[in-house]
Amino acid sequence: MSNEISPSVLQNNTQHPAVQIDGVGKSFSGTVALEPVWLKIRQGEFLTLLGPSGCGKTTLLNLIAGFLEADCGELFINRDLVTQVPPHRREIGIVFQNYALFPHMNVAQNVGYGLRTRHVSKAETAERVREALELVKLGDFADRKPNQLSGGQQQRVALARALVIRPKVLLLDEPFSALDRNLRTAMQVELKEIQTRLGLTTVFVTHDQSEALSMSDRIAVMSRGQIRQIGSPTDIYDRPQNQFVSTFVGDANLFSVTLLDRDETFVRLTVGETQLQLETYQDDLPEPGPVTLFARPEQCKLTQAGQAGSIPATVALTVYQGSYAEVHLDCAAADNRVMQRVPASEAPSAGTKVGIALPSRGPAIYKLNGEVE
Amino acid sequence: MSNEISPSVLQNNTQHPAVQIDGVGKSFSGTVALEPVWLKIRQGEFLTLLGPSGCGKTTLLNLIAGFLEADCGELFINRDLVTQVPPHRREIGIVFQNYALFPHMNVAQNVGYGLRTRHVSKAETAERVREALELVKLGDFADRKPNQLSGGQQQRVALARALVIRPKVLLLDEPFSALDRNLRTAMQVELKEIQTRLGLTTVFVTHDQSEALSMSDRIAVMSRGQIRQIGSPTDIYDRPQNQFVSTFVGDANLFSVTLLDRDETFVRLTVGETQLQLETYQDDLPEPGPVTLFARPEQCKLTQAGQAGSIPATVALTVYQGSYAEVHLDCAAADNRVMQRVPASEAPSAGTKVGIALPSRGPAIYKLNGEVE
Amino acid sequence: ETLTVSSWGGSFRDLIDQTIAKKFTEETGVEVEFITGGTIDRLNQAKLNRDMPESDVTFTTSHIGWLYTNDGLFEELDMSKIPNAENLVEQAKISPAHIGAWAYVYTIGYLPDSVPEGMTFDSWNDLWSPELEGKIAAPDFDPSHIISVAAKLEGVDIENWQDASEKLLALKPNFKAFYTNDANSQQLLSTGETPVQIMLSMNAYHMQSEGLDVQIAIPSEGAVLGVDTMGITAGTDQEELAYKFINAALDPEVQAQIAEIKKGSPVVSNAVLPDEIAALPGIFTTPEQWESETLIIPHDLRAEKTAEWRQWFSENMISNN
Amino acid sequence: MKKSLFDHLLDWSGRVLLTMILGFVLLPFLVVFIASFNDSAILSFPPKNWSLRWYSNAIEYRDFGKGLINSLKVSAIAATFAMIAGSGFAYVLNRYDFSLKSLLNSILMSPLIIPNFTIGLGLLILSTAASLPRTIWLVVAVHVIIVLPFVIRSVYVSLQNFERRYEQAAESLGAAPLRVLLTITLPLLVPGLISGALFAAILSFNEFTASLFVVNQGTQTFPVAMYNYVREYADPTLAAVSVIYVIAVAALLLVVHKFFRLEKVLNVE
Amino acid sequence: MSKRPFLGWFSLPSVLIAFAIAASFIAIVQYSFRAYVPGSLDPGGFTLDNFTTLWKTVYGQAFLNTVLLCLWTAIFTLLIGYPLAYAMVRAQSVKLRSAILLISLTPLFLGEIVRTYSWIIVLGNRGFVNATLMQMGFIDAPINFMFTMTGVVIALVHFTLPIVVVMLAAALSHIDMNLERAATSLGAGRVRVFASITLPLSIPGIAAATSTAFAWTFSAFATPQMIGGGKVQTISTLVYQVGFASFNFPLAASLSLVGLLFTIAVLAIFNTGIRRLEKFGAHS
Ligand SMILES: Nc1ncnc2c1ncn2[C@@H]1O[C@H](COP(=O)(O)OP(=O)(O)OP(=O)(O)O)[C@@H](O)[C@H]1O
Ligand SMILES: Nc1ncnc2c1ncn2[C@@H]1O[C@H](COP(=O)(O)OP(=O)(O)OP(=O)(O)O)[C@@H](O)[C@H]1O
Ligand SMILES: NCCCCNCCCN
Ligand SMILES: [Mg+2]
Ligand SMILES: [Mg+2]
Repeated sequence: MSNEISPSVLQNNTQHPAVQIDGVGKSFSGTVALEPVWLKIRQGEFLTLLGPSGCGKTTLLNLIAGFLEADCGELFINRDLVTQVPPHRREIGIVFQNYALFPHMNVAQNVGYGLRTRHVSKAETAERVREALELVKLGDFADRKPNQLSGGQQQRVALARALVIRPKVLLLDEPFSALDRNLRTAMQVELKEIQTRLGLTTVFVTHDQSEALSMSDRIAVMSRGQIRQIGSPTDIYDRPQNQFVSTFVGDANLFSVTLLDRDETFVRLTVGETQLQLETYQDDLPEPGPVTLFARPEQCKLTQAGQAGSIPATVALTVYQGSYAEVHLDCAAADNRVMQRVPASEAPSAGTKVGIALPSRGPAIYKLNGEVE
Repeated sequence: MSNEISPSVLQNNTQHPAVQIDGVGKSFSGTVALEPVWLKIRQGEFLTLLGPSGCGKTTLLNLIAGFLEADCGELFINRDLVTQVPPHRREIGIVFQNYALFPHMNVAQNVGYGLRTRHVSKAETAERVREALELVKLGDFADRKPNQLSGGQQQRVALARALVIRPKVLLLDEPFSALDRNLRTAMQVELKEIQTRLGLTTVFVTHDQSEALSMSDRIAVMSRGQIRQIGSPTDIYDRPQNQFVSTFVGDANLFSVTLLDRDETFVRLTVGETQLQLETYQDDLPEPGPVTLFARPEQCKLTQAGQAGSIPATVALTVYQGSYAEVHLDCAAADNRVMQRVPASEAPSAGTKVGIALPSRGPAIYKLNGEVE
Repeated sequence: ETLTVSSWGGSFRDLIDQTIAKKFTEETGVEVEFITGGTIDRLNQAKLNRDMPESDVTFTTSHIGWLYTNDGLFEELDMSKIPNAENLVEQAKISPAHIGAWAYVYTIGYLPDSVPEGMTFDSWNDLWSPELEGKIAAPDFDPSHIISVAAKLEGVDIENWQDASEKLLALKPNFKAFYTNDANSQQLLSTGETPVQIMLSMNAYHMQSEGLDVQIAIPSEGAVLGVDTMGITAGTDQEELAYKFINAALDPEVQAQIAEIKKGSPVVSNAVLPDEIAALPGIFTTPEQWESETLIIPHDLRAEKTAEWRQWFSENMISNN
Repeated sequence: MKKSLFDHLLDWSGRVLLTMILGFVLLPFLVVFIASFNDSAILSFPPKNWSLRWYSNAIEYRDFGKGLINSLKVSAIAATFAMIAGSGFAYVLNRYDFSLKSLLNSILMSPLIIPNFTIGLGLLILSTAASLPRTIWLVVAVHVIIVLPFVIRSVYVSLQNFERRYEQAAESLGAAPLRVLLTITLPLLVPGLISGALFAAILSFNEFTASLFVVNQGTQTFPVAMYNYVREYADPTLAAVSVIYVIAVAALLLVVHKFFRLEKVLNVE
Repeated sequence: MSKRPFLGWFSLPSVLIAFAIAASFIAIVQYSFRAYVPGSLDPGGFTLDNFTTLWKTVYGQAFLNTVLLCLWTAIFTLLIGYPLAYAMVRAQSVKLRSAILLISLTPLFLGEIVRTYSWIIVLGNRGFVNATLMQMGFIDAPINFMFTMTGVVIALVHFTLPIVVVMLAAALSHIDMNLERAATSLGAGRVRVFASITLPLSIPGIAAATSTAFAWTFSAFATPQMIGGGKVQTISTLVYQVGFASFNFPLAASLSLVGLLFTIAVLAIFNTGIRRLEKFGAHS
């Protein structure tokens, strides 16, 4: 099967987006589930919708699939306007959370379902089902019923069922949320490998930031029905454009600082008594005055107390985490406790006075309690 | 309240264990949920039962609480044989997952429930409830119903309810598993602080290894109804006594090596072509011959290919995780893929040939496919 | 203190309540209570409760009254305690233990606009007309009317009714339904379900009063006379009151009221009726009328044969349609 | 979503079908509504004259009044008994294993498949054989037997969904079993118990077939009184009764729907 | 410690009730083997006469009628109830769903008499349907519904509909919507989704609803009595008639007993049949 799909996908891998969403929005009886959204998904891209519960991820996915009718806007799949096309003619493949395998059909019947609806001949159906099951390494399970499969096997059947119809777009709604950590990791790797191999345009929904970071070509971080930032995983993690993204994705240390001024490459600011000069990637900065500075734990460093350029802090407690220890610090200049990771053996004990060194480049500066400018 | 409890607990902090479990086991209609277990829990100790789903954690907790009747063995709480004592006379405090606050009572009534059952006078009940709520910083919430509280507040009410009766032992069954990541971390810290302050003997059930490592005095790692290892978090993490513990707690890289010989401090072995000499903490080692060597990712190091003493490996894929990247390596000498963490910016691309340096001390050596000797 | 009367439910109970019981209560100050049910049901119940009778006075149909009497469920009547019985017509003196309360006929009632044009039922034979296929109803609780009619039409003695069974079976196609009680009969008629019925004259009059265009035919062979009777339940401890009740029933004014309200024929000769009521078919005010307009089945024979007729009828006429 | 002609046809035929079915459900009530205002005792459509005489007749007719009172008594008592016996048994069923448990369960549940007339006949025979008088208690006994399975089922479901941890928490706080029962289990089961009792009361109030076998003149229930009325009178009084009945039930359900959401009560969401 | 607190007290009332049920069942079995003594409530000696009597046509006909009634009622109730339940669960508008729910539920709480009486007024020769059709000139003579199987079935369908709808709706509402969506995404149109997913998955609900409909119809008395008017005799009407017109309790008991055994047999056969059917959906 893979032999057949990949080339066609590759041929399509031209200029036009696989999915184009133009101002699509949706309300349910008054409450806005999704504000109008503009988004282009590239051919063969793995795009993740990431956000907290209720932020509109499933709604957006259902709009793409056609299970919901948009209040406004237009939707294109491979240049075709599909806003008015019913779901069963959109040629999308879907894998649901909990997989939604048909419980009354065995594995082969599940996988073959989409081919039977397309009136593919019996022989060809059998052949393609076999190939698809090979692809997900379930060749021997054709006769099992879904309730005779493990979670991971069910997930692969769901994937095979979605892939066998050679969909233009693959949609996945939190497919791993029911799995335990080990299986989850294994499944992530498998899905990513198959997706890459077939060059499948994929929209993936999750609320797990680590899953999003590890699998995606691009991530759309959502909150309250809006896309708050779209970009590659490193964009999102290293250059979050607002406080929401910075704290939702990864750990964030937030310091209260006073912005003095900036030039082409540097900003100058004071943190408590300490004056600092940092390189920044931001084009727009807030007005000089009190602002919030954001830095990842791994961007900062724990230093000796009083070291030049460091911000004074006191160890509140250390938390053993096996491969490392978390050091939680009370720091006059920080809004909340500051967290740093150190090798477990080097963890200072509670009460120790230390310093925190900010990175010379990288951290972001936001308006107080607010968004990046 | 804290003033009253702490001294009594401290007085009790003598030789005899707070809980002593002598060969207690339990089966449900034929299937063994818990093999006979021997365990002593020290006065004031925070002991965690850690293990995968279905391993018998809740069963053991329920046996201590008296909600289940043991098939065999004896149970002592503060030297008293309680095997035949019903739960309501065991003087234990329990905090459940989702807290099990009585939904038809307000916060004060919930907290006061255990005092009313003890026929404590109204005035004293009111006073002790007030103190307990102060302790968990919920003095102003006495009149609220549970459904008017946030998850974190509910958790604190549940804690106050369990503490106000001055239990001999505090039992907690996955109290945080329903919380989101941020709240969970905050609650862990709070619980640990109160437990330490009151010196409460505590048995804590979780399947989250990071939670276990960060909170416990000792951890009992369980699987399939058995305790596989008991020890301090560092014992468990750094000196796992068998392959199950090593892989369940933290990440583990497992190499197939040939054990040559050992002396007082060193073992000598060959990994593929490479010959190595390592310090070991193990007293018992398997017979010389093919064995499994176990090392944590942070004990190993990624080196240039061909560096002396390093094992050759090829990068299979790198997985971006924000604060770091996971490098998955194919390595002829390893049973599975080997994983190493590196700063995200330093992640080598797939296909790169590298070396893996084993630590000079620390790794454990197991029999093939098996347990430590 | 109350007197308990066993009677049919519905409009018959109401009738007794409004006329006889009213008079009785006026005279004695004693209230009347009813227990109600179908004719046969009450007979059975009376048998079962013979040791602890539920009622003091029982109303029932003349021939079923014989069953009560023969079974010792009625007390023999001391006519001297019923002064009003002096004027009782002969046909109402059924047995030493039960006497008539009112009379009526079972005859043909029909809806003129639902039967073939011009059909008038001058003879019972008209019921056999093929044009009436699936249009007729008769009571399922008492087949004696149609059996005696068939016997008469075939010229056989009622004792040998079996000889008329061919004739009876020939009528089978014309039956649509068999009603189970008086209300049922009225419903079947008023809904046009069965536009032709062998029915109780009193019910037909009631339907007329409700505005239904129902005609009551008295065929030349005569209509089947029926007498509803009263008896005193054996073992009652209210015997004196029971006599007073029966006497009240035979009061000429009460009898006139019964005729007026429900078009039951008086059973005493001294009741005075308005002319238009006296003229109605099924109401007899003269001895000649009692003779000429009626087809009389001997009560005791009817009592004896009822069970046999019912069984034959339900097995051969009712079932399997 | 733009739909194909086929989809439109499907939608429209669905709508027509639904309307027809709802029409079928409602038809008798609409018709009975019209008929109840017909001045004549003779049925005719459309009625020629209108009046309320059947309503006043319905209200004045003694047997209805007595029947109503009997039914209210019987259903209140039967629901209470069934509630006590049923919730006790549901508890035992849910919590314990004991010998004869499944036999007991089968017997108590059997009225779900035993026809009501058989139950009525059985108790009639039994009471006659035992020379018990046909009092209202016999009617109550029949009703308890008939509604008990429904109560057991509904309480059992509540118990299955019941969070055992509330009880365990109470126990751990020192509450003895009886105290746990009174302060935790019962209060938390109250909604389930109330809806179970309500359902039992409604079922009992409407029970007809089995009652017919065991009532007498004095103990006849409302449905039996209605049945007897139809057997004894050919007028539309019962139409008036039906209209009042339908309106009362619909109003009751609407209120229940407002407060409890029927979808939830019936487990159809 | 008492390991099973309350066991005794809590089961005592139901044990007593179970005894009553068992006793009345035994009474029925016992009576059905006893002779009828006319005019006495006490039965005579042991005999098999009652069962031989049951071979008579009247009774055979009643059995046949009952079976046919149950069958037709179940079929039509399903055909009507399924779309209704479907609409109740799946209708887009909350208001419509509530309306459907209330409309289909109200009859459940109206009892047999009110509903049967209403149908008499609808179906009679001068009833609503015939009057309307005749006034509109569609028919010359009234259509016979009363005293026919058709009439009884119509009323019985109406009688069993609510409980069937509630049971079907419960089954339908528990089908995961994502299954239907998955089928849609795989290219199945609405009819196919219904036939290959929704319908097969609701078969357990259909089975439960059908057996309940069967039990209700079997038990129905007022409807066949009032609408069948003696022309459509069923086991229930016969039991009443035999029991109360001739007070022949032994015969009534044997009728009841055979009826009950019959119900159990039919439900058993039906349930095995359904289990077969459940496997069937997979191939569509
Ligand atoms: N059918 C509906 N009717 C009313 N509100 C809805 C409906 N579906 C979704 N919503 C609301 O729209 C918002 C977005 O819902 P959506 O399911 O898209 O969230 P989500 O991001 O997928 O969340 P989760 O991670 O919990 O699945 C939520 O507030 C939700 O309550
Ligand atoms: N009441 C019971 N009847 C039968 N088996 C049971 C019962 N309770 C537990 N078990 C079985 O005993 C084993 C241990 O169960 P237990 O609840 O102690 O696991 P656990 O470690 O708490 O798991 P989890 O993390 O999922 O809560 C499981 O296999 C479980 O299926
Ligand atoms: N089985 C019911 C009989 C009802 C007959 N009523 C007749 C009244 C005659 N006066
Ligand atoms: Mg979602
Ligand atoms: Mg557990």
